[in-house]
This record gives sequence, C-alpha cells and structure tokens, in this order.
Amino acid sequence: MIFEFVINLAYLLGALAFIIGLRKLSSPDSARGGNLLAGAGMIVAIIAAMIMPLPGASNNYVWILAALAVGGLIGGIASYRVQMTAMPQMVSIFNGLGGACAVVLASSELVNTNSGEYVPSAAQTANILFTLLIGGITFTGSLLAYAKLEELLKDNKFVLPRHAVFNLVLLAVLIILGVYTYLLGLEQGMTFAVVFMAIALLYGISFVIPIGGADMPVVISLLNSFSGISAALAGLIYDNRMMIVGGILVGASGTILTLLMCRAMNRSLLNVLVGGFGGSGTASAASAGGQVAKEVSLNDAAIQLFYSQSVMIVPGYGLAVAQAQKVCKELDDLLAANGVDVRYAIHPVAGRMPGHMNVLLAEADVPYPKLLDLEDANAGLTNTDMVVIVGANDVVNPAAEDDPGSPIYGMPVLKVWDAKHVIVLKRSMRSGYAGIENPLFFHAKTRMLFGDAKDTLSKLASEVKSL
Amino acid sequence: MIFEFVINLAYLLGALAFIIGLRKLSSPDSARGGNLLAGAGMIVAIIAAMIMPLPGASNNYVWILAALAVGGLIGGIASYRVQMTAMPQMVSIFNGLGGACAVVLASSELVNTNSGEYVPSAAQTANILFTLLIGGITFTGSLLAYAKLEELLKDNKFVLPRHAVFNLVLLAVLIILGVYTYLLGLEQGMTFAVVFMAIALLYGISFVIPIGGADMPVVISLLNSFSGISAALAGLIYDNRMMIVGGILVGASGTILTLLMCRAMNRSLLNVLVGGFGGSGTASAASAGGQVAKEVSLNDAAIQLFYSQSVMIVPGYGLAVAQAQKVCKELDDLLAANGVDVRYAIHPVAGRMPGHMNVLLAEADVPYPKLLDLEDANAGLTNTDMVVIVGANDVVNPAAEDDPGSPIYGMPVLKVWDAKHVIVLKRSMRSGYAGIENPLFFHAKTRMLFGDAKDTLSKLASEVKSL
Amino acid sequence: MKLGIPKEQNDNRVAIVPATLAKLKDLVLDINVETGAGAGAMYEDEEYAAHAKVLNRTELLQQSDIILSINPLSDNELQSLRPDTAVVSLFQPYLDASVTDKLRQWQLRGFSFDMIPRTTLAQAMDVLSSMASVAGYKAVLEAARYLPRYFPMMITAAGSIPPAKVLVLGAGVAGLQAIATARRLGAMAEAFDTRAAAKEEVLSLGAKFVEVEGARDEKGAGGYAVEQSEEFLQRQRAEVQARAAKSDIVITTAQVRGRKAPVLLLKETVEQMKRGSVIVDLAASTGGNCELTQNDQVIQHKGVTIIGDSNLAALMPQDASVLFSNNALNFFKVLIHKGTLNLDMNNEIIRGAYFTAQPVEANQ
Amino acid sequence: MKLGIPKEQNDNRVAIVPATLAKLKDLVLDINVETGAGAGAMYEDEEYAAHAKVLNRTELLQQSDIILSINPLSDNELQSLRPDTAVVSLFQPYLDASVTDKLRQWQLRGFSFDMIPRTTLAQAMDVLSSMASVAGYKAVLEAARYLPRYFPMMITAAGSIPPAKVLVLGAGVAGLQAIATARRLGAMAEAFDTRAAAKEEVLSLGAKFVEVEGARDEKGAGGYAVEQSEEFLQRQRAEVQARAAKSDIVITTAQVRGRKAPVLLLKETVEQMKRGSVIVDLAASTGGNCELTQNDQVIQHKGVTIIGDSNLAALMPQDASVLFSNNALNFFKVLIHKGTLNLDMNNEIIRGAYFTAQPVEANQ
Amino acid sequence: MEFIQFFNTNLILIYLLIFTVILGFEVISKVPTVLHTPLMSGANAISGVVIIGAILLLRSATPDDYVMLILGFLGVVLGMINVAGGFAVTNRMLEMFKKKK
Amino acid sequence: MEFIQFFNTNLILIYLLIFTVILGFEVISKVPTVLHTPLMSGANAISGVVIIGAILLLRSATPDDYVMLILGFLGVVLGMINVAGGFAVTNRMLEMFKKKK
Ligand SMILES: NC(=O)c1ccc[n+]([C@@H]2O[C@H](COP(=O)([O-])OP(=O)(O)OC[C@H]3O[C@@H](n4cnc5c(N)ncnc54)[C@H](OP(=O)(O)O)[C@@H]3O)[C@@H](O)[C@H]2O)c1
Ligand SMILES: NC(=O)c1ccc[n+]([C@@H]2O[C@H](COP(=O)([O-])OP(=O)(O)OC[C@H]3O[C@@H](n4cnc5c(N)ncnc54)[C@H](OP(=O)(O)O)[C@@H]3O)[C@@H](O)[C@H]2O)c1
Ligand SMILES: NC(=O)c1ccc[n+]([C@@H]2O[C@H](COP(=O)([O-])OP(=O)(O)OC[C@H]3O[C@@H](n4cnc5c(N)ncnc54)[C@H](O)[C@@H]3O)[C@@H](O)[C@H]2O)c1
Ligand SMILES: NC(=O)c1ccc[n+]([C@@H]2O[C@H](COP(=O)([O-])OP(=O)(O)OC[C@H]3O[C@@H](n4cnc5c(N)ncnc54)[C@H](O)[C@@H]3O)[C@@H](O)[C@H]2O)c1
Repeated sequence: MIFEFVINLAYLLGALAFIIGLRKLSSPDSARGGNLLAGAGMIVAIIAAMIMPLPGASNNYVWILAALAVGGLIGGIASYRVQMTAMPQMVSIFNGLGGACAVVLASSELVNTNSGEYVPSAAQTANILFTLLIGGITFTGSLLAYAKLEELLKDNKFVLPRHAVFNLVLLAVLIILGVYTYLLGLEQGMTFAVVFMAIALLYGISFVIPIGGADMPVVISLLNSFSGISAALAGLIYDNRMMIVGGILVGASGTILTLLMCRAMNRSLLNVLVGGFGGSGTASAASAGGQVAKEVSLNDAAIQLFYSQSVMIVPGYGLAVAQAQKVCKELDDLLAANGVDVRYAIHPVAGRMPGHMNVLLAEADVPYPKLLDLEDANAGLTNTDMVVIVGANDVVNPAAEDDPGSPIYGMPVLKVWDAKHVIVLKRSMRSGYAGIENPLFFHAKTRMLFGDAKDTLSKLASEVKSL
Repeated sequence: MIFEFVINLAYLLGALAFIIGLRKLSSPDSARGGNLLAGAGMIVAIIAAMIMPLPGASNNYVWILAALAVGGLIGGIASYRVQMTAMPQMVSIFNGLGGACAVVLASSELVNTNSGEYVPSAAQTANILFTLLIGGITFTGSLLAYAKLEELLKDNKFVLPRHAVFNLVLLAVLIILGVYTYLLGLEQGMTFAVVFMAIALLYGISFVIPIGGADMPVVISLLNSFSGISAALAGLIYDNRMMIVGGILVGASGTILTLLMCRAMNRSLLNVLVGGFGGSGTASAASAGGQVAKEVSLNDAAIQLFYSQSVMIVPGYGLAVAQAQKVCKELDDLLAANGVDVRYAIHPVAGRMPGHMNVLLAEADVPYPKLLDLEDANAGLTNTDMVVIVGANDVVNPAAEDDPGSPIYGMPVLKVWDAKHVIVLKRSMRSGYAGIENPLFFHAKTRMLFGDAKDTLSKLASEVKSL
Repeated sequence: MKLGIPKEQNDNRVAIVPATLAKLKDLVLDINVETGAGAGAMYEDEEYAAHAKVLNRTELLQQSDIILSINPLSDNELQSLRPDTAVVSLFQPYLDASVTDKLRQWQLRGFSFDMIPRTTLAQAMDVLSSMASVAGYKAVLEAARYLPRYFPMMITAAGSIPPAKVLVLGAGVAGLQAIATARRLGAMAEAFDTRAAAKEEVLSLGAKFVEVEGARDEKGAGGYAVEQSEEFLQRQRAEVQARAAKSDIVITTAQVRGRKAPVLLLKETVEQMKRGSVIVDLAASTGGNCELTQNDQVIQHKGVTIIGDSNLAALMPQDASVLFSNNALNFFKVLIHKGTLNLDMNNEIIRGAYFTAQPVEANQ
Repeated sequence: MKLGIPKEQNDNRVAIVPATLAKLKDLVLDINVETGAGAGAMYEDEEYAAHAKVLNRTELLQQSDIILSINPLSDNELQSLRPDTAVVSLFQPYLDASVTDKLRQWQLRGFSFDMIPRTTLAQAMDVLSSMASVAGYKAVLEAARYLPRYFPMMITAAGSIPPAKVLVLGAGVAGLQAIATARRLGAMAEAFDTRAAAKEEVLSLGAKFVEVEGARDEKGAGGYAVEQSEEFLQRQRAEVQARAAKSDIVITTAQVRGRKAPVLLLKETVEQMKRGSVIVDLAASTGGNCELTQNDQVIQHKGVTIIGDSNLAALMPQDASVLFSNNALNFFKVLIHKGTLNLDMNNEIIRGAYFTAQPVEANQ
Repeated sequence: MEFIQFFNTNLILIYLLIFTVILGFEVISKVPTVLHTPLMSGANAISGVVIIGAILLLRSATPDDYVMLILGFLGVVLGMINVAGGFAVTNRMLEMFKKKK
Repeated sequence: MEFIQFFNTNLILIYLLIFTVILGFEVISKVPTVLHTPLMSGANAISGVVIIGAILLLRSATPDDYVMLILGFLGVVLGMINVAGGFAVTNRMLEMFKKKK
C-alpha cells in the first residue's frame, strides 16, 4: 500500500510538475526553469512507470532500458546538433514521433485483439480508434511539416486541383469507417481498423500539403495539441492518470497556443488551414530579382534587440514619413532601461533636407551625444550587435561601396553590414529616393520587418515591454 | 439515475460557472458578465440543493423558502441602498455572514453529536473543528473590519499594549485546545469544542483590531479567502462537490488576490498584519489643520478617468519640476483613444515664467487647440467630468474667490470645483509659490494622489492601458 | 477723469493698444491718445478713434488727469503738467531716488509699475515680468541674428555642425524665457543663478544648472536677489569663465534691485571666448554684467559681439504693447474706483506703486 | 597646381575655412589665400598661414591655376586671369547664358557648382542645398526679427498670445528648413509646393500641406520644378491669398530653374495681410515670388515688411563657409586627380560642372 | 497510515482539489488592480456557496427539531444575505465599467 | 444511457478532466508572443508522456511475444526521442533568454 502510495504520489507530482512547468514556460524569466521542471516531472513519471506494480508482468527491463537509451541518444544528439534556425523543424519531427508512439500503442491493442488475447469494450474500441486517428494524423502531418520547413518539399508541389474537397472526402471516409468499425466491434472489424489507420496516416499528409511554409508553425502547434490528445487517449487505454493529465494539458494549452499564434499573425485558424492554397503568404513579398529577402517576426526582432549589448538605429526618410521619431525614442528608452547601449547613426543625406534627422530626433528629445555622424557611426558599427534601419534605404546601400556600376558608387554610406545583425523596417521592397535596388536587403545578416515604421516600432516596443 | 445525473450535471455546471465567472471577473470588459455567470451558477446550485434526493429528509421547504426570502431581501436591499463609497464595508459584512453560516453549520454538527444522533469520524471531527475556527475568525473579523471602515470604531482604541504577543497566545491556545478536542473526540470534548469556538470568535476580533483602516481591504480579502476555505470545509462535512470546488476556488483566488493587493500597496502581507500597529499609514499624511484630505488610489483614479466623457488637465509648476509633460501627453493620448475629450486649462501664471506651460506642452507636442486659457477653461469646467491637477496649487486656490482675507483674494483662478470631480497630483500637502494653504485639497469633490507627478502619471497611464 | 496716452519717444511700443481701449472705457474714463501713438506697434489712429479722442501731444498733456506711458515723460514735460496730475509709468525710483522728490515738488502723483510688489496677486499687472519675458525671447533671437553659426545640430552632406551652447547668467523671468527659446531652437542651454529656487526652475525647463557654492539667498528680498560677497563673485567669475569659453552665446540677466548689476564677465573672459560668439547683456542699463558692455550699443571685441541693448522688448513692439496694456488695464482696475483714484494705502499694490505718497504707518 | 582663394566681395563668407585646408593639401595643391579672406567668417590670416600662402589679391589672381570663389569674380578680374586658368564658382549659366561665351572667349575653364546634377552621389558637393538650407533657417530668424509679435503661443498673466502662423511657399531645401525652424520656434506652419513629392516631405516635418489641384510635375526635370500653366498659377494665387491673410509670416522659395520665379503674392494679397506681418522672399534674385519684392532690400508696404535679401546664407558666414568648403573639397576630390584637372567627360559630375567645355556626345 | 489509505482511495479527489487550488491561483493571477475590489466582492459572493450546506441541514432536520430548524434557518438566512447581497453589490460596482458609447 | 451511467460513476474523473482542460487554457492564455515557439516545443516534450504507455506495454509483453516486444521497443524509442529531444531542444531555445548581466 505504501508502495502504491509512493507511485501515486509520484504520478501526482509529475502531473503537477507538468502544470507548473508549462505555467513557467509562459514567462521569459522563468521559462528555462519551467522546462527543467517539466523534464523532471517526466523523469519521475518514467521511473514510476518502470517500477509501478504490474501483476504478472514479465517487465523486460533490458528491452526498456535499451529502448530508452536508443531513443534518448537519438533525441539528445539531434537536439544538440540542430541549428538554431532549424529548431521548429526539429520540434515538428519530435512531435511526429510522439504521434507515432501513440499509433504504435494503439496498434499493439489491435494485435492483441487480433490474437484474441484481449477483448476490448466498446469504450476501449472507441478509444483505440481515436488514438489511431489522431496519432496517425500527428505522425504523418508533422513529418510533412518538417519536410516543408526544411524545404525538402517545394510548396504546392503535390497539391491536387481541388484539394480542400479531397480532404473533406477523406475525412468523411474516416468518420464512416470509424463508426462502422466501432459498431462492428474490433474483433470483427479488424481489417477496417487497419484500413482506417492507413487512411488516417494519409489524411495527415493530405491535410498539411496545401499549407504554406509561413503557416507551418501554426500547423505544428495544432499537431502538437493533437499529439497531446492522442497521449491522453492512450492514457485512457492504460488507465494512467499521468498520461491523461499530461495529454489533456498539452491538448488544451496547444489549442490555445495555436489560436494565439494565429492571432499574432492576424489570421484565423480556418484561414490558415483552408486558405493555405495561396502558398507561403507574406514570404513572397520579400523576393525580388530572383533573390529572396528574409523576414523576421516582431517577437524575434524584439528578443534580439532585448538581448543585445549594443544597438544602432539608422533613421531615414521613412522615419520622417511615418513620424515615428517619438516611438523610436520610446523603444530606445525601453532598451536602454534594460542595459542596451542604443545609439543613432545619422547619415548626412538621410531624409530630404540637410539636418532632417536632427530636426526629428531633437523633437523626440534624443540627447545629442547619442547621435553619431557617418564617420563615428562606421567606426562603431563593427562592435554593434544589432542595427535597426528605420525607413532608410539609399544611405545604407552597399552598392555604393562595391558596385562600380551603381549610380551611387563612391558615395560614403553607413556600413551596417559590419554589425552582427541588421533589421530593416520599411513597408515594401520598393527603392528609395535614388531609385536603385538595395542589395543589403538580401544580405545574409539582414532581416526585413515590413510595415509602417511607426506601427512596427510601437509593436516592437510593446513586445520588448512584455519581455 | 437520470435525476442523479441531472443533479450531478447541475453541480458541475455550477462549479464551471464559478470558475469561468471568476475568470471573467478579472478583466474589466467581461467582469459584469462574469459576475452574472457566477450568480447563475449559484442559483443552479441552490436549486440543485433543494431538489437533490435526500433519502428520508423531511425537507421543510417552507422554512427554506422563508429563509431564502428573508436573506435575499436583506441582502438585496442592503446592497441596493449602500453608497458607492461604502461598498467595501458592505462586502465585509456579507463576508462575515458567510463565515457565520459556516459556524452555524458546524455548530449544528456539535448539537447533533451532543444529542447522540451522530458520531463523527476522526476526519469529520477535524473538519468540524477547522470549520469552527476559520468560520469564526471570518465572522467576527469581518464585522470588526466593517466597523473600522465605517469609522464606528476609532483605530487603535482597543489595541492592547503588546497586542501581537496576545494574539500569538490566543493562537497557541486555539491550537492546543483544537488538538486536544480532536484527540478526545467530539462526544467527550464537547465543552472544549464550545470553548474553542468562543476563542475562535474572539481571535477574529483580536486579530483585526490592531490593523489600520488603510489596510482594511487587504484584511477583508484575506478573510474572504478564509470564508472560502470554511465553505470548502463545510462541503467536506456534507460531501458536496460544489461547495468544495467553490470554496477552494475562493480560498485560492482570495489568497492570491490578497497578495496582489499587498503588492499593489507595496507592502508584504506580514507587514500589513503585524505592522498594523502604526495605524492608518498613508492616510495621516493628508490631514492638516484638523481637516482631512481624502486620497484616491491609482486604480480608482484610472477608472474614473477612463470612464469620463471629458477631462481637463491643469498643469502647474509641479509638472515642470517633474518634467512630466511627455507622460502627461501619453496619458492624454490613451484617454483620447478611448473617446475621452481631454483638454488643458492653462492658468496665466502657472509655472515660474510667463508661458512656462506653453513651452512644456509644446515640447510634448500637445496641439494648440487643446490649450484653453483662463476664460475658456472656466467656461468649460462646468461641463467637465474630471479635473486632473498636475502639480498646480496657487492657480486653483478657491481662497482667491471666497476668502477676502487671503493674500491672493481677487486673483482670477481656475474654478476646478465647478467640475464633477477633481484629482490633485502632488507630492505632499505643502503649499505652492504663494505659500498659502489651499482649501481645494479639502473640498468634497477633491481627491489627492500623492507622489512625483511624472511617476504618478506614468503609473496612471499603465493602469489606463490595462483597462 | 481723462486718461492720456502719449506717443512713446524712441520706442515703438505704445502703452495701450486699441483692443484694450474698450475695456478701459468700462472703468469710466475718457481717453486721449496722441496722434501716431500706435504707429510703431502697427496700430493706426483710426483704430483708436472709436473709443478715444486723438489729440496732439501738447493738448493731450494739458487735458489729461492721468498720463500713462511706458517710459517716463521728460522732466520738462512733467514740469509742464497741471498739478495733481497722476503720472503712471516705469519710474524706477529705486534706482534714482531723486525722481520722487522732483515729482513731489511739481505736485504730481507718481505711480510706478516697477514698485508693485511681485506677489502672485499682482502678477497680472507685473510689467517687469511681461517685458522681461519678451526681452528674454528677443535676446535669443538677437543672438541668433549675430551668431555666424547655426543653433541646432546639423549632420549634413556638407559636414556636421555641432549644436550651439548657450550660457544664461541669471535665471529670472528673462533668463528662463531665454533658456526656453534657446532650447526650442535646438541649442544646449545651461544657466546659473544665486537664488536657491532658481535651480529647480532651470531644471524644470530641461536645461542644465551650473553650481557655484556659497550663494547668499534671502527670503526677505521679495523674490529679488541680494548682493553677493566679493569672494563669491570671484568664484563665480572663474566658473563663468570656464563655461563661457566653451559657449557660443552668453545671455546675462543678473540684476540686484537698486544696485549696479554684478560684473560676471570680465574682459579676459570675453577674450577667451570663441571668435564669432555673442554676448547679450540684458543688464546693460544698470551697468551690465559684462565689463565691456556699452549700454544700447552693439560692439565687437576681438571677434565677440556684445549686445548691450537695454530695451529689447521694444524690438517686438506689437505683442509687447499688448502685454503692457493688459498689465496697465489690470492696474487701473485697482487704481481707479468709480471714476476716481483709489488711494487706499492699505492696499498693498497701491501702497507699493504710489511712490510719491508720504510714507504712511508701516509703508517703507 | 596652385589653388587661389580670393576674399569674397560684399559677402562675409569664405570659400575655404582653415579646417578644410589640410585636407585640400592632401589633393596635392599649393594653396594661396587672399589677405583677410576669412575675416568676415571670423577666421584670421594666421589660421590660414599654416597650410597656405597668404597673398594680396593681384598676386593671388595671377599666381593661381584654379580660382575658387563663392561669388564669381568680376568680368574685369576674370579677363585679367592667365588663359587656361580654371575658375570654380557659382556662375549660374542657366540664368545668363552669356557667361559661358565670355569665359570661353577669355580662354578660361569655367566650373559651376550649380551645374552639378543633384543626384544622391553628388549631394556632398551640392552647394545649392547647403546654402539653401542656411537660407531657410535664416529666413525664419529674419522674419522673427522683423515680426512685432511672438512666434510661440503664450498664455500669460498679461494676456494670451496666439501662436504665429507661417506660410511657406515652395518646399524645396530652403522651404523645408524654414518649416522646421518655424515649428521649432513654436509657430504653426503650412506649406505649398507644386512637386508631388513635396507633400510627403512637408508632412514628414509635422507641418500642414496646402493642396492646390492640378499642378504639373515632371519626373524628367531632375528634381526641379517645372513652369506651371497660367490658369494653375491663378488658382494658386487665390489660395495663397486666403492663407496669407491669416498668416503672420510668409516665406517664399518657389523657383523654376532657368526662369523668372513665379509670382505667387500679388500686391493685393500683401495688402490683405495683417499689419506687422513679414514676407521673406528667397526668390528675390530671380524676380521674387512677391510682386513687391525689391532684390536685396527690406521694404515696408502698408505695414507689411518684405525682405528681399537674396543672399541670406551670407548672414551666417561661419557655418555657411564651413559647409561651402566641405562641398568644394568634395568637388575637388572628383575634379582633381593626382594634382591635375580630371576632365573626364564621362563623369556625370564633371560633365555637368564644366560648363565651358564644348558639348560632347550626349551632353546637353 | 490512515492518511495514506485516504490518499490512495481518494486519489482523484485529491487531484481535483489540487487542480482547483491551482485553477484558483491561475484565474486571478493577472487581474488589473482596478478590479481588486469588485473581484474580492465577487469571490465573496461565491463563497456564499456554503448556503448549500445550510439548505441540506434544514432539509434533513426533523420537523419538530426546532434547534436544528432554527440553526438551519439562521444558516440559510446568513448564507442568502451573503449570496444575494454579494452578487448585487458586485454588479453595482461593475456598473461603473459599462463602456460608454 | 451508457453515457449517463459512465458520467455518474466517473463524476470526479470528469471534473478532473474538465478542470485540466481549463487549466491548460489558463496556463497558456497570457504567454507573450516571443515565447510561442519554445512553449510549443516544451508542450511537445510533455506530450511525450505517451512513453509511459509504451513502457507499460513493453513491461507486460511476454518475453517471447516478439511482435509486442518490437512494437513496445519501437514505442519507447519513439517516445523517448520525443521526450529527450523535446526537452533538450526547448532548453537550447531558452538559452537565448538567459538575462545578460
Ligand atoms: N538629405 C537631403 O538633403 C536630401 C535631399 C533630397 C534628396 N535626398 C536623397 O534622399 C535619400 C535619403 O536616403 P534615406 O535612406 O533617408 O531615404 P530613402 O533612400 O529615400 O529611403 C526611404 C525608405 O523609407 C521607406 N519608407 C517610406 N515611408 C515609410 C514608412 N511610413 N514606414 C516605413 N518605411 C517607410 C521607403 O521604403 P518603403 O516604401 O518600402 O516603405 C524607402 O525605401 C538619398 O538618396 C538622398 O540623396 C536627400
Ligand atoms: N508664471 C509666472 O510668470 C510666475 C513667475 C514667478 C512666480 N509665479 C508664481 O508661481 C505660482 C504658480 O502656480 P502653480 O500652481 O503653477 O504652482 P505652485 O502654486 O507653485 O504649486 C506647484 C505645486 O507643484 C507641486 N510639485 C512640485 N514638484 C512636484 C513634482 N515633482 N511632482 C508633483 N508635484 C510637484 C508642489 O507641491 P508638492 O511640493 O506637495 O509636490 C506645489 O504645491 C503662482 O503663485 C505664481 O504667482 C509665477
Ligand atoms: N510673484 C510672482 O508671481 C512673480 C512674477 C515674476 C517674477 N517673480 C519673481 O521675482 C524675482 C525676480 O525676477 P526678475 O526676473 O525680475 O529678476 P531680476 O531681473 O531682478 O534679476 C534677474 C536674475 O538675476 C539673478 N542674479 C542676481 N545676482 C546674480 C549673480 N551674482 N549671479 C547670478 N545671478 C544673479 C537674480 O537671482 C534673478 O534671477 C524672481 O524670484 C521671480 O520668480 C515673481
Ligand atoms: N539628390 C539630392 O540628394 C538632392 C539634394 C538637394 C535637393 N534635391 C532636390 O532638388 C530639388 C530642388 O530643390 P531646391 O530647393 O533647390 O529647389 P528650388 O530652389 O529650385 O525651388 C524651390 C521650390 O519651389 C518649388 N516651386 C516651383 N514653382 C512653384 C510654384 N509655382 N508654386 C509653389 N512652389 C513652386 C519647387 O518645387 C521647389 O520645391 C528638390 O526636388 C530636392 O529634393 C535633391
């Protein structure tokens, strides 16, 4: 009884660790602790699962330990090796494997049922079918999402002419087949169950295929919440409270997270799932002349700024047009309050009249010592972590340095590419006053943040505030 | 079975209504809906309690309906009659009565045990004792808090020399007595149980007595969370899930709320409970010459501003000293964005040089048409909901109008008292340039908001933002 | 009672602008205005004619019971007035006590705006404040006119121009206004004053305050500064010299009521300043805060322009006149009661302004 | 190669300031400076002597291979130069074509700053921009000097003063700078221009833009405005009249390159303006945007001051000279190659500036 | 021992209790200060759920057991004041928040 | 009917499930956008709790039932990759948030 108590307590603590861990994950300061806590909860749960009394079990600890070692090694190494930029893909694979695990569990029930070892109740049948369905979709859907993010698969390659209809048909087939198998009972409907599983796996692919690369994070989050649900369903099969609680928690929070991510992108979930036909959405705006400019999201930009040592703001005519000088100062103040060294690089011809930037920045009360002229700025840029270009264009055009054919070749410009990272705030890929293209936007260090400068800056400021 | 299901469902829905209602109560937009939802949940619960199968019960519906009617009437009328400003007192009484109800329930168990009708288990005994303790403290503590808030009782009147020690002794007695009674069993320990109850009631009083009036809201909140716990405990006696859930919910959220309120006051809970000896804290700063100036809290001020139609800001020298012009504009923008008509009343001699306010407000980019001179402002003030005086003093001194003995008698001033409400932002009760006292601060319409103007305004702005 | 408004001599301002006439009328006054009185401030005689009689100067002086002017009339003219005429102007009796005796001798009642106590109540008639305010504003504009450099910082294709540095000595009404105006134009401003309250006031305009320890500050002086010890002035001059050498513009307004203005800028200080720099000395009429200042002249000393214009307010005649007439109107509201002079010596304002009255009880 | 810097006649600026000399030296140039050349801009001969020879004018003109001046030399002096001397200045050949012929006749190589195309690349040598910028700034200060009123709003005990209203016609470089400066001083500014891009530029300074429909705007004009139809000008004048009547200050900068400036302010418009108002006409030298403007004179018309100073930049000689010398230095970096003139006619800048060269291929 | 016994048999109940506590914390944790008072008032009304106990007490009292009847009556009255007054007073406080048009 | 039966007998479990769902919602509802990706990753790691099922499956497989053993092995490997990789990758993402000094 005491042993049972300990096991129960372990599961309870594990579940609490999940909840509190998840809770802490939602604030930047405590997020790491939250992750570790949840991880600790998982370890407790695994140990409890290993030692909990299981009457008549043959245990097979060697198998288990081997499997744990293999899985742990693969997971550990993969996560250690992955590039920072490829993290979302990695999450997607992991998620798919979780789904696969649920499918495996459900299949084992099928096998057991088939071999007559086990006669599932109606509730259990339903449970198994649901696990197959949701786990299956999670599995293949996640792998496809990975492939798309890794650009192993070109968007739209496999999209059928009326893909949405095809998906609906598949879904209908799944429902009918599922209900039929349920009514038949698993023993009778074994073949149907296997077909059902196969179609579920197919559906996962077909469901993700038309969705554009830019929307992938939302899809991964959705599939993640699915994998939570499949874990909870599997938990019902094993009557394991911890699986249920953990699964439901992920299912629920994943759903909310998916919605929040949609909202952050200013789109509805439906729009993401169905409207996916258009392809990769915003990303296309950023390509020109065959080259592709990379975008950055507001929150990534905010994090990068917040965790920089030094930031150089390069104001240009766009700052003036947007009348963004005060918000710019606000962002500056926020960053400075967090120990970031913020300065302004003023190019002599920025704006449309001599001293245009000076007028604006004085209006916003930026102290004079923060303003660097061309020479000082270029000297300082090499030690700058982040450059934020606010509506400037010609004055940061590298063609002036390295393209003798350019009409501005020879003009001294701000060498922003000497800094570690560059973020460009403008509304589009249009050129500036001189009417020439700017190779900076396609530079490896550059990320674009499209939108009206005032708007973007004030959003950046609130993101930074929330950090 | 269906009936049981319906009852179960009703309780479940009631519990959910509590949770969701409470959730909605924490955002201004949905708060009213949340309250109504929680109320609906309560009605469902009461009905369920009335009709749930209770084998062998004689029901006594007449008694119940009569009691409900009496209680409903009293509560309804009281809450309808109460002045807006006396709301916290009212909440305190209601809360105390809830505690009293729990005490009554526990006493009935005592009576039953005494009459031998009922033999409580050890767990039940513990339960009953806890209910008596917590319900009792809630009851008397809340009533005392009411008395203090209503100023029926002068602060510090009944404080014993070493009150904290006295309280600790009382608490020790309660613990010892409680444990002893528990070990004895209720049948044996009946007398002790009654004494225990009496001491608990006494402790409620003794515990609240030394706490200053300004800290009362925190105490009420704490007692509120106690009453939640006592409800949950009573729910354990009756094995009623809804009581348990509702009670725990209030207990937990009340605890957090209490801590939040402490944090908003920049004090620790311990400080409030033990440090109460000092009396009413901040409130005393605001009295001068026998008169007492009333303070307003930041959040009340923010709400009042947010829900006004028209706001007039009266800047004075303090605005300049605090260099608060930009934050002031920020608050203005926030309010304006919410449809509040914000204007500025510029007194000709505000500040320390002619046009001082103009210089500042131009720096903050306040558009000229928003600036009213003395005449226009005085004409506009009668239709103004809220006046915010930011570091002005002499220029809003009513003595210039109605006190022929005043050295500034006859000077035209801003008649801010013509508006509906006045909030004065300054650091203390000190006088301004002319060195004379300002009766405005003691005016019925006036509330003081002490602190550096820049600081206060920026806090006000973030409060308004959170609305 | 007839009020006369003569044309100011050598000053473009006018004591009463047409817009104020109607309100003055309400105080039951006949008003005479000299021909061309408003011309300098851009008002024509026709505008006055609606509410006043337009007369020539001799007529006006003879026919008025009260004469209001910004600058006092000449001795000759004063002498020619009818006995008992009230003359209201800026007589500055605290600078030259003889004016009191002269007026008494000629049996004139003298009222001087500059003798009104500078209380909150009296601020509406505080001509010193309103004119100082104009002067502070104008001082910066005059400095900008003579400075061969930009005020604001400019980073342009043709080079970077640093912002001008402005040093303000004496942060009274004029000094504060100068600070505000200089900052508006984009200059960096710092200021110094001996009054303790001045520091906060300077900071309240976003400028820097220069600290010199040991200033004497007397509460009893009615807000005016008191004379400082020679030792303090020396320390101050040293500090000023260091600051001035780095400044493009120095605006001095330091005055001690009734005394010669303190000398804050020595010749050698001026010589250490950058060529092209400008000094505006608002204390020129009481001797100047700069050793080299010539009253009412603009001089050059080793490349530094020193503006000694003691009446800068007159350079902005229209608004200066508007302000003056409002001040005067407000004063008349106290001074005139049902069409006659109200010589209630219990009234602090009248007691202060009526400087030719014999001292009553506690009036000193 | 010897570069000569003569003293400007009737202009306090100087083409090269001492700080630029050292950098000019790097271009391998001997430099001659006329005695007293920098005096007006507050530079002394000694400051030049470190890097240059200080000569008298006749010597200088005879001994230099290149002569750089802000204002062109007189015809007499030009004629007296050695043949093949390069003269670099603001010749404005687009205004008066005869200058080209004269120089060719005297065998001088003429380079004119105002002929450099106004591209982004050439902005560092764009004298028109830097001088216009100074002029725009100074225009507001001059207006403030003559305006008998305050610029900023003032609510004071002596009455409330409304903010001044400034109307800017022509939002080129000078106009924009004027807007910025006026707003800094606390005035309300509105502006008008015919170029489509100007609207956004005006708004980007926080000022109001006045719309008049139907302006012609040509992309091909290199950023310069084109002449407008008479019908449009009429509509514009009507709009301007309505606005001007409410304004305290009108600053006009409207120019059409190579033509007489458009007349935007008629006599009757001026007469409808408030007395005391000020017009600053920066287009005075090309006929003025105001009918009444007298070039290089300040006149009064019915109480309105009309400032026709066509060379306001010279009123701020030091910084104007600094900017000019940087422009010149940047131009010389292109013009001079290893100590000799670089007459590469494929270079857009040289092709533009070298106006006495015979037209090569596509040069028009 | 007793406790362990209780724990094992009432495991889900314990889960429920703990989860409810966490939920109580979560639900409140980000309330703006402006809502502190109404929230306290609303929570107070909810704590009136103790009335259910009083109703059950009254229902199960035998009709002649006046002690119980009176105790129950008292309990219901007290609870009902808390409930009715609490929700009503909260509602009044919240009237202030009605978004003006 | 069956459902009602289930409901009445598993009432507390149902409370627990519903409360867990609400808790899941609550816990996330105010996450700043900057944490969306790490949060997703962390939640994903938690969903690897399904590994418990795989462990139980493997433990209860008879030692000669190779189908089950292999299925179980596969399940544990898959689950463990999810768990180990998930937490590790989340941790790496969150390294970025380490407050600089
Ligand atoms: N300083 C002078 O005296 C002067 C005078 C005349 C001409 N110029 C010329 O002007 C140029 C100045 O360079 P610059 O880098 O400052 O400006 P720029 O090259 O003209 O680029 C400005 C950029 O700002 C962006 N932008 C415009 N409005 C925006 C808004 N509301 N929000 C965000 N972005 C906005 C535009 O891109 P999107 O449209 O994609 O948003 C544009 O590419 C130089 O070529 C210079 O020669 C200067
Ligand atoms: N306009 C002029 O030309 C001129 C010139 C000289 C004198 N005056 C005189 O100055 C007075 C002007 O009236 P006023 O109402 O503007 O000013 P005031 O009467 O001097 O009152 C200013 C108030 O601001 C408060 N304050 C100071 N610093 C503050 C801060 N950092 N945060 C918040 N509050 C702060 C002070 O109270 P706490 O200390 O309690 O915070 C003080 O009571 C008149 O008496 C006028 O006659 C005017
Ligand atoms: N009561 C009112 O409403 C009101 C109105 C206007 C002015 N005032 C007060 O009147 C006072 C005088 O103002 P003012 O402008 O006429 O002053 P002012 O013209 O007499 O003197 C100008 C300034 O010079 C300063 N000064 C004197 N000696 C100095 C020295 N050695 N070094 C540096 N600075 C020196 C003075 O302190 C003063 O600030 C001020 O306190 C002002 O606040 C009051
Ligand atoms: N490439 C560069 O970097 C650079 C540098 C400086 C200036 N510029 C451009 O050169 C152009 C000319 O500038 P500028 O200041 O020398 O111009 P300008 O002196 O030739 O003319 C002044 C202004 O008057 C305007 N104007 C002409 N006719 C008008 C009318 N009828 N009504 C109203 N306004 C009228 C013009 O549009 C112009 O804005 C501008 O487009 C400017 O942006 C370019």
